[in-house]
Amino acid sequence: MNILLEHETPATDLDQMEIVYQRPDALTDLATHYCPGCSHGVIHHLIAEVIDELGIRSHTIGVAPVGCAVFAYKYFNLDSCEAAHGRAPAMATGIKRVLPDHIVFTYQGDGDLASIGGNEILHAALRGERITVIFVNNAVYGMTGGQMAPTTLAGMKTTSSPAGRNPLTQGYPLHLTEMLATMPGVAYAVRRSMHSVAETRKTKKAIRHAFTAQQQGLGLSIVEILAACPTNWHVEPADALDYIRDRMLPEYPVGDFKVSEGLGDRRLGD
Amino acid sequence: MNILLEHETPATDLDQMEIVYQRPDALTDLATHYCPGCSHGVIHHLIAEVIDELGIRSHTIGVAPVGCAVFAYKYFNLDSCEAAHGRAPAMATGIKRVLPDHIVFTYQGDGDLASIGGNEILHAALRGERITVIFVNNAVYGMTGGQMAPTTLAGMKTTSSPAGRNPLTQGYPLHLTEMLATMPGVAYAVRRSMHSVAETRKTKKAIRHAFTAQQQGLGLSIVEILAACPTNWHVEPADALDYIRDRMLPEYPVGDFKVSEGLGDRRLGD
Amino acid sequence: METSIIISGFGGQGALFAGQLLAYAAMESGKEVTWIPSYGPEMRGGTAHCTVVIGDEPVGSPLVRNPDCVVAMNLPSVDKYEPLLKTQGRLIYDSTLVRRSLRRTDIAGVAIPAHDIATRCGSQRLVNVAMLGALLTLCPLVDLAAVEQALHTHLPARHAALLRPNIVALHAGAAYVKALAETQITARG
Amino acid sequence: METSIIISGFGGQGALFAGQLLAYAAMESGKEVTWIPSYGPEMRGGTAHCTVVIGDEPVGSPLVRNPDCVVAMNLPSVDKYEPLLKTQGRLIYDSTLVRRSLRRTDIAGVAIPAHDIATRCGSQRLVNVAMLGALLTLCPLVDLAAVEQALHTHLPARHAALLRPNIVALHAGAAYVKALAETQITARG
Amino acid sequence: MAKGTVTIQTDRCKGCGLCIQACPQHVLAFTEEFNARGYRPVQLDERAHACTGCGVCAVVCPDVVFTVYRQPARRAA
Amino acid sequence: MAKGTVTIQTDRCKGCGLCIQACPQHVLAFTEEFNARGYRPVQLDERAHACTGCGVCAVVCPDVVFTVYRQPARRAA
Amino acid sequence: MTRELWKGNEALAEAAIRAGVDAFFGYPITPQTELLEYMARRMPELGRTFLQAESEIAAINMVYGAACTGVRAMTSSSSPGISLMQEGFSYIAGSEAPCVVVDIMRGGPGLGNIQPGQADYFQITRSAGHGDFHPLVLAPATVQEAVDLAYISFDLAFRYRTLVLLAGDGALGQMMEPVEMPPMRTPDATQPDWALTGAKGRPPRTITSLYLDADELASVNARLQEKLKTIAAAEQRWECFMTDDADLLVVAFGTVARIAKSAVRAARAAGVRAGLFRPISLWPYPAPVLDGLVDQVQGVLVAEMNAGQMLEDVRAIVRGRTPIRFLGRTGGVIPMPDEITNELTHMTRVNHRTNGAGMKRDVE
Amino acid sequence: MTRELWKGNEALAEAAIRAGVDAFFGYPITPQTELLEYMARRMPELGRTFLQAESEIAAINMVYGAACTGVRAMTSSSSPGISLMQEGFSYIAGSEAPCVVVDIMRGGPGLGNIQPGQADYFQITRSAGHGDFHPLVLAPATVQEAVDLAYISFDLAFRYRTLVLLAGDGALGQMMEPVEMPPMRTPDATQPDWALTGAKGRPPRTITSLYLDADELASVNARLQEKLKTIAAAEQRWECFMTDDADLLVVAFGTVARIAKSAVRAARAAGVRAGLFRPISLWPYPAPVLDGLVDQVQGVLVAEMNAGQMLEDVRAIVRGRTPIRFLGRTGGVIPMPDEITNELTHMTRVNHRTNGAGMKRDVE
Ligand SMILES: Cc1ncc(C[n+]2csc(CCOP(=O)(O)OP(=O)(O)O)c2C)c(N)n1
Ligand SMILES: Cc1ncc(C[n+]2csc(CCOP(=O)(O)OP(=O)(O)O)c2C)c(N)n1
Ligand code: SF4
Ligand code: SF4
Ligand code: SF4
Ligand code: SF4
Ligand code: SF4
Ligand code: SF4
Ligand SMILES: [Mg+2]
Ligand SMILES: [Mg+2]
Repeated sequence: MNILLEHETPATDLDQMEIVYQRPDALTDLATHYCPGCSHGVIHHLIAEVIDELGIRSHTIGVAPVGCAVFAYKYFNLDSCEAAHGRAPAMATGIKRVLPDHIVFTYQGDGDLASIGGNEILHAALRGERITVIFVNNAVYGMTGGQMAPTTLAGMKTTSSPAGRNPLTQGYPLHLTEMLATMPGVAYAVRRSMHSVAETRKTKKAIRHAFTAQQQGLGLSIVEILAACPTNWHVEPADALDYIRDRMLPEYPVGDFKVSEGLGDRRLGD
Repeated sequence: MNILLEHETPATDLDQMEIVYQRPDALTDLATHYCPGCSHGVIHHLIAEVIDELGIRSHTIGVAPVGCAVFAYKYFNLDSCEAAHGRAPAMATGIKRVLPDHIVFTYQGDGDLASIGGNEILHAALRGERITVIFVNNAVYGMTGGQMAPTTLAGMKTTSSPAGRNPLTQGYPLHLTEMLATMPGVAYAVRRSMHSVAETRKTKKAIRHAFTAQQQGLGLSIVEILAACPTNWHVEPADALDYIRDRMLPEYPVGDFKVSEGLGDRRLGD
Repeated sequence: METSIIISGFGGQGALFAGQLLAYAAMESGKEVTWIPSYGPEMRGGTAHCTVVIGDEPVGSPLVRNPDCVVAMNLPSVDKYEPLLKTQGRLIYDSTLVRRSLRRTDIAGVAIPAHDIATRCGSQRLVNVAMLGALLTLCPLVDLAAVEQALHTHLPARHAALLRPNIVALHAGAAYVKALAETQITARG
Repeated sequence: METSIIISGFGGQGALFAGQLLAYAAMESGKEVTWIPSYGPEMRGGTAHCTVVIGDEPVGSPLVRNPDCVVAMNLPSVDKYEPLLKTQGRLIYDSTLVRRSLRRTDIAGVAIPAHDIATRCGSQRLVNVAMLGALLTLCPLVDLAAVEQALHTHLPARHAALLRPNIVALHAGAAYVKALAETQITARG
Repeated sequence: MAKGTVTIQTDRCKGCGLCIQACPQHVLAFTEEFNARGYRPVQLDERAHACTGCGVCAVVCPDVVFTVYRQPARRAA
Repeated sequence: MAKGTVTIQTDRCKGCGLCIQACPQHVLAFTEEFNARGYRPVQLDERAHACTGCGVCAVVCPDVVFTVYRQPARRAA
Repeated sequence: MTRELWKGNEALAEAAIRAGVDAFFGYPITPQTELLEYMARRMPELGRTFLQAESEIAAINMVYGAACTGVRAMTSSSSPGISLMQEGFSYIAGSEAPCVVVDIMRGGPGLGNIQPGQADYFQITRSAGHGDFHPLVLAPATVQEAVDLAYISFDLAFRYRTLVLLAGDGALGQMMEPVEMPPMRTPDATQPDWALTGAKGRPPRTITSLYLDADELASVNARLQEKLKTIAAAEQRWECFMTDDADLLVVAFGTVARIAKSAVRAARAAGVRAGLFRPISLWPYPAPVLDGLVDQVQGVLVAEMNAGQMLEDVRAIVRGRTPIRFLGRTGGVIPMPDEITNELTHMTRVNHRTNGAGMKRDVE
Repeated sequence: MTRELWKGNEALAEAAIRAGVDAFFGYPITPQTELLEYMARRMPELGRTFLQAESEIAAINMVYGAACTGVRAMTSSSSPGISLMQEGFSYIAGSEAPCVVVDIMRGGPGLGNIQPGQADYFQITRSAGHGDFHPLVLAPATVQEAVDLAYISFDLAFRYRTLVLLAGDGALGQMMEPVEMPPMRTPDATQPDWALTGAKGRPPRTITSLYLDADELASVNARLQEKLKTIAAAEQRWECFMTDDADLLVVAFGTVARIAKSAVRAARAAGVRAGLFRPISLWPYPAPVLDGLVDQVQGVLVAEMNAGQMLEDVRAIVRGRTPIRFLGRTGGVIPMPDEITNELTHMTRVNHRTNGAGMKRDVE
């Protein structure tokens, strides 16, 4: 067995061709620490593409969570910082309030956002902070090794619900995005999924709408994304996508729970 | 001017009469520290009557908040404790989980429950803790002298929103009870008001239902009560009741947001 | 030399404001001064008091255990502070509200019908300033003129109409004590 | 005397379990022992290793800077630990995955075709135990029988079918080293 | 004879007036005197006999100062 | 000539196989070799010419290893 | 300059405003609330940022966020709220965001009460959260000093990229005293070269406290420790009052120190040569000065509104060279000048070590 | 008894279970998580209470609530989570609820990393929140000792109505070592006379930390301080290793102490008469024993996985009588035995005071 060269180059003559997909500017050139098949990498990619497309990289500030995406600040090629566990919306509030013309987004897992950080997102939403929240729901605590999250499915076995989550004692799966959508301060609240190419493309669009909502000063925008954690689900990456489709979607249907009018008029067409 | 005697006794011969209202057993004989006309006193009274009527005093445990009702543990004639600011639902969870056959209730203000304690109530509700939450919404931080609460009305002047609450920067009034009602773990979630005798009587009924829901193990029960804080509203006690009716009710309509079926069948008739 | 004054009454009687007036007047008179309220859980009602310490050097403790002077606007205040006053301390109390006589013989107690004086000046709410006038006549810590000045500067704008009545009450309180002194100041209240 | 062993490989190659087997075997043989994993942010993939320290007295540090023995299941592990090994230390590595030769001359390096041995015993996943067998032949810290016993007791129930193949691989690894020794043990890998 | 009456723990009354406003029979009024806590408490006024013992005052009073009495219902005989 | 093609940064590939499964033309496959991080990376297989440059692989790859090329659209002339 | 009567809490707020604070995030708590309320009024008038946070945890993390952009951000609270900020403090220390926090201490532990206290000494000078760091802690004794220290607090915070904690107590926060306010500063527009302002025309910047590699984190810590050393050397502040010829030394800070001043004067009047050593910076503790004084005196009296926290620092400095006596008051009780004077007189009478009752005690 | 190989975190959990813990509330955090996961499996099997809380704040307040009913309640976390529990600790101290908390420390400040650390020393021994109190802090050095201390932790918590903190580090939590597990205890059914169990046939009980009246809170504090004195007198724990004839003394706790033991052996082998003083109780610190050893030695080496926290305690005890040298490691770096041995050899060579680089330094 041999170590491969850095790049595997195809036979075809590349000079004749146009580049149609390449690493976005808004990503640094670092390899990620994510497990094989982890959705975090894809979601980073989508966000970076949106930032490039909107041309906002140089006045965007990212706030990384505590969770597997803790190093997001290394992977995004823009100014960013690392919040305490669950406090990204508060940190983003602090930033946005003093830099109202900048674009500020948080990137948070379900443990970070929906468990320990429940109050910070609730109140950021209540206040209608003009920030964008990318909420990566993989139904477990990835980083700490697969414990139950508030979004863990009923019956799902995790290292802290070894008999399967019993909603009667451990709670029902939390539909945070729907709840946030009820608040006037929220401009855009949708759920998307990573289980197929088509859905991934829709996720990207939603991310673009979310940033646009912020650009328009409409309020808080949140995109919940059903994401794969093959490692802690103990399945192969490809099967993890099916798991999203077959297990997560029934509990967490994708959908637009709130699309503020200002945004809807101009943007939802595409 | 003279100091009056402790009791003003009427001329009528009391021996001939039946007592129809008297201090409930579940209240101690202490005078409260509340301001004149403060709803906290009335609500204490209602809870105590319900506890007496249900005959649960000797296995009920109360959890007092940080807020004007911080001394609730002195006024209720039952085992009780004093939680850290906002953490009453967590403390009550700890108690109920080890004493599942006891009745556990928290008594919390809007600052305590809806501001600093938002995450604790969210997750207690999610888990469907079999506890009862009495949520006294007076739209301000009473104890600390009238600062803005998450439930403060739009435009309302407080010491920390001296220009009147501006929803665009300080948030829209929070409808927490409605949000909690969306969770399967919540068995009973209603809003009541203290602005009239009739409404006060309905409040008492709701409190009874809430305790009954707990007795039946149906999930978390919460009664939000629109309450007067004449002091920080800077109005006379009687006008404070009108303020509830005219100002608070339009934003916070009374209503049953969730009445679990088990409870509805048996109880809502009365 | 430091002189400490406690002004005490029911919440809403204006004890804290009277203390602030005194503190402003002292500062404008070039003295060192501190003012500190009692602050408790009760928002309205209950007993409220403040402590003012006036001195020539920077004030040490803004709080005192044994005050030099007490202005007591109700009975609980007399009950509380009579035992705490320094020997030879001054206790001014509202004889309209406090009907009992003082117990200590080693203090100078002065009963003034502050309620009546205030009512005569136009409002029950002037009790605090009337008593302040009385205090400053008994213990000339600052000139009444300095208090008048403080009233001019610090009476909240929404109470502008009460400025004159306040000044009248201040002097009425003072006049009452002066008249009393001219007859006799007893060591018993 | 303490002997420290680092077992290192890609995540999923079973380095940690091999270390635990060694620790169990040491304990059952009446030795003092510690086992400690490296734990990092990567859940899968990346390099995982554990350190086992075996001694006659209670073990001091469960972590070591310069180990006595290293079992390297991939190239990055060789890269990382070759420089750190104690002088005269033992480095056992999988020659199937590691094609380069060792650089140090003051250590004893043994290349074993663990991948091939494992495959022959029935599964690629037996590499870890094959290499453990090799290690224990090179440095007889505990009897192979003790490891066998540990496998009996600690192989997770869901892998019961792998018990025999594991034991076979253990001995196959040992046999390879023994055969090598009978010919020659070089000080260079 | 009055249909009902109340006793009032006046030392506890904070003079908020809620009972006065709520009493359907308008039989409650403030005293002229202050109690030890500096409030003017409530008393039955000269129309005390009109009290029905309805208990409304007890329901609205934040300081739980009322005990309410009622004439026992006469058996129809 | 192929309609499109891809370059693959194989040292970054973690062998998750998502691209292989997603590629509509089924032109991707694992190599036999391992990369420095211990994964078997992906390569264009012998049917590489069938690649359309659709970019699906780039969309699904968590490790952003693909650069996708496409034949410029010919002007209808 | 004109003297005005200012309430401690409001004076602190106004001084911070004049020092150029750009953003305030806070949560009400007695006896600090007037500071927040003052900010709620004034900051919007000046076009600056005021936001009432949902909790102290949110407040400190908002401050953290704002500070990352290079603006002057602050919060204020009182003891229980300061406990809740400990994780935030630790992140701020780890990522070297310059922030100012006011702590108007009250009685503890737990909910305790709202009276003055000094029992946060440990949690602000020692740990202030997990990991190795110390905020720069300044403890004013008068409203004027509170103003003066608040006025320089952002300079210190930015000079060292550190957390500056202004530590007062309920008495300082609630009292009014004559103050000369410093002039309004025109905010400095230059942005620090670490601030997150958008990666326009420059490489991106990141602010983090995460260093997974042990050696890397160790070297970050080494740098932080170096910085602390620099601060320790440069930022000691103290006052010596009548110490020149003192036989007995009172050591006290904040409100207790101003009370002790009266006590020292009274003791002098009674023929006892007492002096006062007042640390103004609680961290760094002005140890060398105290160390120098110790050899000269026959005894040290430590007075605090706690059960003996700064006492530990004093003991470590005194190193057994002279007897230490401790006068502690807890629960919001303020020691009175005569109590301190009595202790001093007591100390002149006994030159052997005795044990006082309750929280008066001879320490060594 | 049989020896089994146990991972530190799981051994702590099992020992608590055998000691009769009734309820566990916790939140995952590396390097402590296995403790929580073990509880998640075992507690329900035994019909006891396990609940994953939404945060460390909720966890400690659930523990607080459960403890108020008189049951044995515990939680566990690591440094950032311990910071978040400071307010809860203070309430627990103020209301004297007996609780057990495990802290498996990691590198800080801030998010730091997940490697072993000892930099919570200050925040668990000193403040642990606002107000005057100290938890009883026990620091095991081996998995066996972790088990033994966990086994008695509830006895201590209930005897004194105090918070007991078991302080380990990532190495202790993650390592496996042979252990003899103590037998399962049959839980004691008698309910304490302060527990909230429902006011049936007795006057109601209340548990609070609020005492608005200053004098009342002062007297509560006086009682708490008396209790702390009792604990300080009765609960000091330590180990002396080869100290009898030692010329040089290493002072270290937890993981560093076990490493120091190897170093002491090595130093002895090299002819240096070294010994180890290992505090097991970090609060109360076993000061008298150390005090006694100081006069006998020519120097003290303090070794810690922090920038010098216990060092302050040692300095206060040594009081300048002998030179102190400090070896500190931060960021998750563990000092190796030979580094400690080197320091010891260095100390024998120089009997004057020098300043080492970085975090090696001569303190006095
Ligand atoms: C205060 C605090 N508590 C706990 C942790 C440990 N911790 C790190 S990440 C994490 C959960 C992450 O889960 P999630 O937010 O779902 O992100 P994922 O890893 O699944 O992407 C936890 C509990 C911490 N670092 N800080
Ligand atoms: C951690 C903490 N933060 C803040 C406070 C101060 N505080 C006491 S009560 C209160 C708000 C109370 O408001 P609410 O819950 O609405 O009750 P109300 O007094 O209106 O009944 C606050 C902020 C505290 N005691 N502890
Ligand atoms: S543990 Fe799960 S969420 Fe974390 S990197 Fe691995 S796959 Fe992704
Ligand atoms: S401040 Fe308001 S809530 Fe508090 S006691 Fe007074 S009236 Fe009631
Ligand atoms: S019982 Fe009814 S009628 Fe009688 S005083 Fe009360 S409210 Fe009035
Ligand atoms: S309602 Fe109660 S407190 Fe208010 S005035 Fe009537 S009797 Fe007094
Ligand atoms: S560009 Fe399309 S066809 Fe070509 S490899 Fe990628 S997915 Fe397959
Ligand atoms: S999707 Fe990316 S990482 Fe996964 S196998 Fe394909 S190229 Fe490799
Ligand atoms: Mg997750
Ligand atoms: Mg309120």
